[in-house]
Amino acid sequence: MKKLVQDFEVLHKEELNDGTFVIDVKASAPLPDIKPGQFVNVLVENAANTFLRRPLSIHFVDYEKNIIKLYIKKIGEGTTKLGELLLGDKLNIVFPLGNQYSIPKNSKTLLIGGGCGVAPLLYLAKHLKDAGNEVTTILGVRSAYDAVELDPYKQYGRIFVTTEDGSIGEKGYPTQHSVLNEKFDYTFTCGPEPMMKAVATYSKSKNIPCEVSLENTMACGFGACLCCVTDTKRGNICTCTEGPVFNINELKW
Amino acid sequence: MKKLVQDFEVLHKEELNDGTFVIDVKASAPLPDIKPGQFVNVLVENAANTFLRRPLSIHFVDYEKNIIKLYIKKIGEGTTKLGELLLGDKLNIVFPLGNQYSIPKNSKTLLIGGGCGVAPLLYLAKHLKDAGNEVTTILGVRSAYDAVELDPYKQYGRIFVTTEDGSIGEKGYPTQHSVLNEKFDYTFTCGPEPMMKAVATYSKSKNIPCEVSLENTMACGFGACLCCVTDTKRGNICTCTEGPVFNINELKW
Amino acid sequence: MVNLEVKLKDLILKNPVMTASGTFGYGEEFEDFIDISQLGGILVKGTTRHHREGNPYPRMAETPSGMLNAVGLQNKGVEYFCDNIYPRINHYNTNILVNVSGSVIEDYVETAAMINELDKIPAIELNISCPNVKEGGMAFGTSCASAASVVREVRKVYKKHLMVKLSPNVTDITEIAKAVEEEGADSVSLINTLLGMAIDSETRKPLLSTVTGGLSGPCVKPVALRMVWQVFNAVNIPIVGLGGIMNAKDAIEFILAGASAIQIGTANFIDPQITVKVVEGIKEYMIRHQVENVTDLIGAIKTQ
Amino acid sequence: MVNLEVKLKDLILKNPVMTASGTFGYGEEFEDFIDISQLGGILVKGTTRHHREGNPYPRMAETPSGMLNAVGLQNKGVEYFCDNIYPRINHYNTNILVNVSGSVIEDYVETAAMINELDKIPAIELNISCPNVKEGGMAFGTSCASAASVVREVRKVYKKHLMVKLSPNVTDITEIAKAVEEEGADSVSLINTLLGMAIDSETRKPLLSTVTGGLSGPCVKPVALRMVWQVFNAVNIPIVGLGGIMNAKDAIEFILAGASAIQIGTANFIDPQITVKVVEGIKEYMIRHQVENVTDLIGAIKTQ
Ligand SMILES: Cc1cc2nc3c(=O)[nH]c(=O)nc-3n(C[C@H](O)[C@H](O)[C@H](O)COP(=O)(O)OP(=O)(O)OC[C@H]3O[C@@H](n4cnc5c(N)ncnc54)[C@H](O)[C@@H]3O)c2cc1C
Ligand SMILES: Cc1cc2nc3c(=O)[nH]c(=O)nc-3n(C[C@H](O)[C@H](O)[C@H](O)COP(=O)(O)OP(=O)(O)OC[C@H]3O[C@@H](n4cnc5c(N)ncnc54)[C@H](O)[C@@H]3O)c2cc1C
Ligand SMILES: Cc1cc2nc3c(=O)[nH]c(=O)nc-3n(C[C@H](O)[C@H](O)[C@H](O)COP(=O)(O)O)c2cc1C
Ligand SMILES: Cc1cc2nc3c(=O)[nH]c(=O)nc-3n(C[C@H](O)[C@H](O)[C@H](O)COP(=O)(O)O)c2cc1C
Ligand code: FES
Ligand code: FES
Repeated sequence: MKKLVQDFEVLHKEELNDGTFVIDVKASAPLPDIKPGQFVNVLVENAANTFLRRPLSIHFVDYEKNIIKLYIKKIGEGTTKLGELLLGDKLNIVFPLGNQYSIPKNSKTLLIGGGCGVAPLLYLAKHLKDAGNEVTTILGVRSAYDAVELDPYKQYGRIFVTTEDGSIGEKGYPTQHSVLNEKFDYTFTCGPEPMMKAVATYSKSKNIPCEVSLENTMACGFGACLCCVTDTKRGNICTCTEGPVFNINELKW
Repeated sequence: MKKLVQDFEVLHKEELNDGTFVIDVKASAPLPDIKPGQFVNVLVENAANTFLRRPLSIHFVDYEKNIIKLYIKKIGEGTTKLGELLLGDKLNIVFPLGNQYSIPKNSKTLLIGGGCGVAPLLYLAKHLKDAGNEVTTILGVRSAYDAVELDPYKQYGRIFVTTEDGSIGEKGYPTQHSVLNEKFDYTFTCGPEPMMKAVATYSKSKNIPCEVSLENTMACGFGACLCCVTDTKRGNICTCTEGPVFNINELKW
Repeated sequence: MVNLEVKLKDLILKNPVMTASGTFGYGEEFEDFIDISQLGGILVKGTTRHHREGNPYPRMAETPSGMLNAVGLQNKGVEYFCDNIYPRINHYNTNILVNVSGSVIEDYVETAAMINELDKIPAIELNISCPNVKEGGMAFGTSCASAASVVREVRKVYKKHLMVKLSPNVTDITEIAKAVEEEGADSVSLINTLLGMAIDSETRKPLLSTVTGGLSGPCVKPVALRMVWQVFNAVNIPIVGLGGIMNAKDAIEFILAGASAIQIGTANFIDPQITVKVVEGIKEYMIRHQVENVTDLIGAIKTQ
Repeated sequence: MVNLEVKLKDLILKNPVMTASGTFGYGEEFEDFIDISQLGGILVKGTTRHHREGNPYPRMAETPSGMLNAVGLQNKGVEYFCDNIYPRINHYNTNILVNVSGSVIEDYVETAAMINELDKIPAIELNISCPNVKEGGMAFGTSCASAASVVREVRKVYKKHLMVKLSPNVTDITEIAKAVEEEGADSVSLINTLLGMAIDSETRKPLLSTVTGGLSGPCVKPVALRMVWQVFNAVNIPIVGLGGIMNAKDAIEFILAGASAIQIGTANFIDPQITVKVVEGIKEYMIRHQVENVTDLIGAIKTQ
């Protein structure tokens, strides 16, 4: 998979609650094959204090329209400036980066996301369904107000929500959802580390494979700087090339 | 004259030719007394490589509308970003800075400007006329295409143009204009140094007072850094506080 | 209520925020913008034994997240300061410190002795680190022996708080810090500017008349912070930290690294009200983090 | 046609643009983005006698116009390089230089000796300036005696072009440069990273696992440029300049200050195609300024 650096055009932007937004960016050339779990590294222009690119998961890919969707939470200057992009603005992107979630066949798969960790799960859900899997997704948010759009997930399987205040869905964390009582063959997760660790514990207790997507501080995103290491059983390895998706067996969790 | 630091609002922007534009910024509080020849120091936000403020002459002041007009030529990142400001954007400004042109009474005054050196002359023309002087202004531009709006000057006196290619007005530099054959009591100039030096030479030959407005690199704009010195007959003195307007007799020209 | 008071030995600051010499004029330049009595202290311009014209123009170049200057200690000399400037500013209800610079030891000593007589000046900052003067200046700050000797001689005539400003242009700043502590410095301030250079590729000329000059602003912050932390682990006298502080967050970082007080320099040019904003910001941080005394933050970085 | 060829003594570069060690992997990471044969040379990752795991995460912090890193020379050791990596990359039609690092002199010597046997490696860059290793590393580059001794020993076993990479964390870089020239270095490259530090004021923790790390990026450019100019005026061997080069204009500035060639580091992370863009930009500059040979620009700054 050849990595590219390209200018994309901002085609659509949708503000969600809680400072998150979804942005559609259009490539000028046909998109290469992009795998679920991969990410892009975007250049934030016009930002006095954002020197390095910002890594963002690929939320969805529309090959027909040549569009990549990004799901972004504003947390600092870089993501805030991205939120200020106007339709028609250009965005320089290095992509596709990283490895991918594995895609089993004809299995019962469980996807658990929290915060902006929901980003890669939509595209993953599509690939899982395409490979004949049954897809169950649980997204954890703080309250109804923060709820993300659930419709897109519905076409690939079942979707559940947990809220910390119980305002919609089940009250609690996604790892406490009652659907976890069912039997699954695989779990896939992305979100805050404590949540992912809870998913890992759950999966270990059920003895099913679990893949997590790690976030850490990256300077390049394509294996050149060695800044993004994760301490694995094989030693320090790069999250940007050998991750961001790891089977929990590889990690020292 | 108390110096202030304030947020202004961009109220109007007009693109002229040759990469110059005039921008109207509105103060939130009534403007203090501003003298012709004074300048502002503006903060350029969202610019990765513009660390310091940018000094700009005060082009005009409308006390009724609480507006300062700036006349800006895009030459680097800072001025280009200013050109990208949208109506309603805020602009943080330190003002009013510097000394001022002297205002004689009931005299024949000649104003010569070139490039973005025309900026302070409009407001000067108004003050000169208000004090009963006869005002003659010559603006030098490269060609008709670059010509600035002349109408505003007309209300304060005579206005002439020179173009380097002769496409409008007289062909040549403003210091070669035929109106210089008339007799004047005072000259005031702002623009490229070679032009100001030519005006100085002309004024000396006619034995009339001449005031020039100097540009140089400034870090603060209000006398704190001592970076902006001009080598005068009195030694190194700050252009931002004891200038930008100097009588040529003070300079080592 | 949070308590912002800090002590540099005998010198009491109502809060840890001071201004950096050469960036705050004599305070007067900022009277329109802020109430100077709200600051912990101000450092006035580098003062020398005799009048200095400074370096020729151009003296300044903008650089990525910073600037170079080559002012070269332009000032009217210590006598002019004592006779003309001091009477004008000694009413400020804050600590006024004079930054004393020189090119030979006698200059430092004579200047310090004269300032010692000024009632309302509780301290001097000995600038052994200015990169912008031909002889002396930085040279004193770049070897232990010469740093020690200038401090030793000044200490003999200067009876109040003696702060020594260190140069970052050295292999091991802790050695210099220890040397000046040994000679009786009451505190150290760091960092002065890093020696840098800028070139205009179009004209092929240096952007400063002196070719090289002093680098300041946020670009130097990581180096400054490292040096404060190193010196904090090496000496027992209080440290005043500076270099690239642009906001309260930066100021807190210096305090956590070991600074008892901080100075704000270049940021004054960009926001002439920044000093009082930083005082406010430190207060807010303390309230948010439930820190009662700002002194609890000094050196409180958790490195384990 | 403009001529971009430069010679570092016997080492011929088709143009002055090289990559900085530790920022360009083994070149392979950039094959998708650029044609590596268009570069004057590439510096591969810091290579040591034995496998190194490097420092624990976190190893990186963004700073104003720059970044800190604390990678700590993670690499699989020189034997792995010779056996596994070298065969994979030795087809590149450019100069491949190996950055040799170590903590004791014997490591440097043994590593250099092994690389000496590799046909397609015309030169090594001796890294006596890495701030990210506990023992050795930078220490060698911060005193004339130790810099000289490591160069002397390596010179005995290494027969090709020996470039020595200098540390900026010194009082006088010209002395170190002269010391390594004296011992037979064929060229010097500068600067390595400045030692810096960053703190998260919210957690009160350092942002790097090692507390301090190496600062790079445009923030260091004024310091790097100054050092290149100082060293240019002090030694007779060619200089490779680096530190904060983000575009062709920056590269030209280093060449004007005295660099025969330049290296691009951190900028590769932000634009993986930057190196070939800089080659193009230098060409355009030469055409615009009617400079026939890029060598005419070396040290061509007009300081009078
Ligand atoms: C592989 C990968 C995929 C990602 N996918 C997404 C995504 O799809 N959507 C999304 O919104 N975000 C995603 N992130 C996180 C995103 O990159 C950061 O939020 C962004 O870089 C923050 O930039 P900023 O300038 O807004 O904030 P900054 O000003 O850089 O940071 C603000 C605060 O957040 C902390 N912080 C910043 N980045 C990280 C990080 N990576 N890990 C932990 N703390 C951090 C900083 O220390 C600081 O305290 C991803 C990160 C990685 C590594
Ligand atoms: C008192 C004063 C009043 C001014 N009034 C006006 C005005 O009314 N309208 C206007 O358009 N401009 C005016 N200027 C000039 C204006 O400040 C500069 O054009 C601006 O700072 C350039 O910023 P930039 O970021 O666009 O360019 P930069 O990227 O900073 O510079 C681009 C190029 O221009 C050169 N340059 C920048 N500033 C100066 C300068 N001051 N003198 C000489 N060369 C310079 C740089 O060296 C560089 O080569 C004034 C300057 C001063 C000191
Ligand atoms: C324009 C200018 C003039 C300076 N003059 C002096 C001086 O006279 N004496 C001195 O000790 N330091 C002087 N400095 C250094 C500052 O006091 C301070 O050490 C340095 O700028 C780093 O802090 P900053 O990054 O907050 O500016 C000067 C700095 C600047 C930018
Ligand atoms: C992530 C990273 C890793 C580095 N690793 C090495 C190294 O292994 N050996 C070395 O000599 N320099 C290393 N350096 C220093 C660079 O080669 C270069 O000297 C420095 O970054 C300054 O150049 P720049 O500002 O263009 O990045 C590293 C720098 C970075 C940012
Ligand atoms: S971010 Fe550079 S190697 Fe992973
Ligand atoms: S610009 Fe700072 S004193 Fe004039």
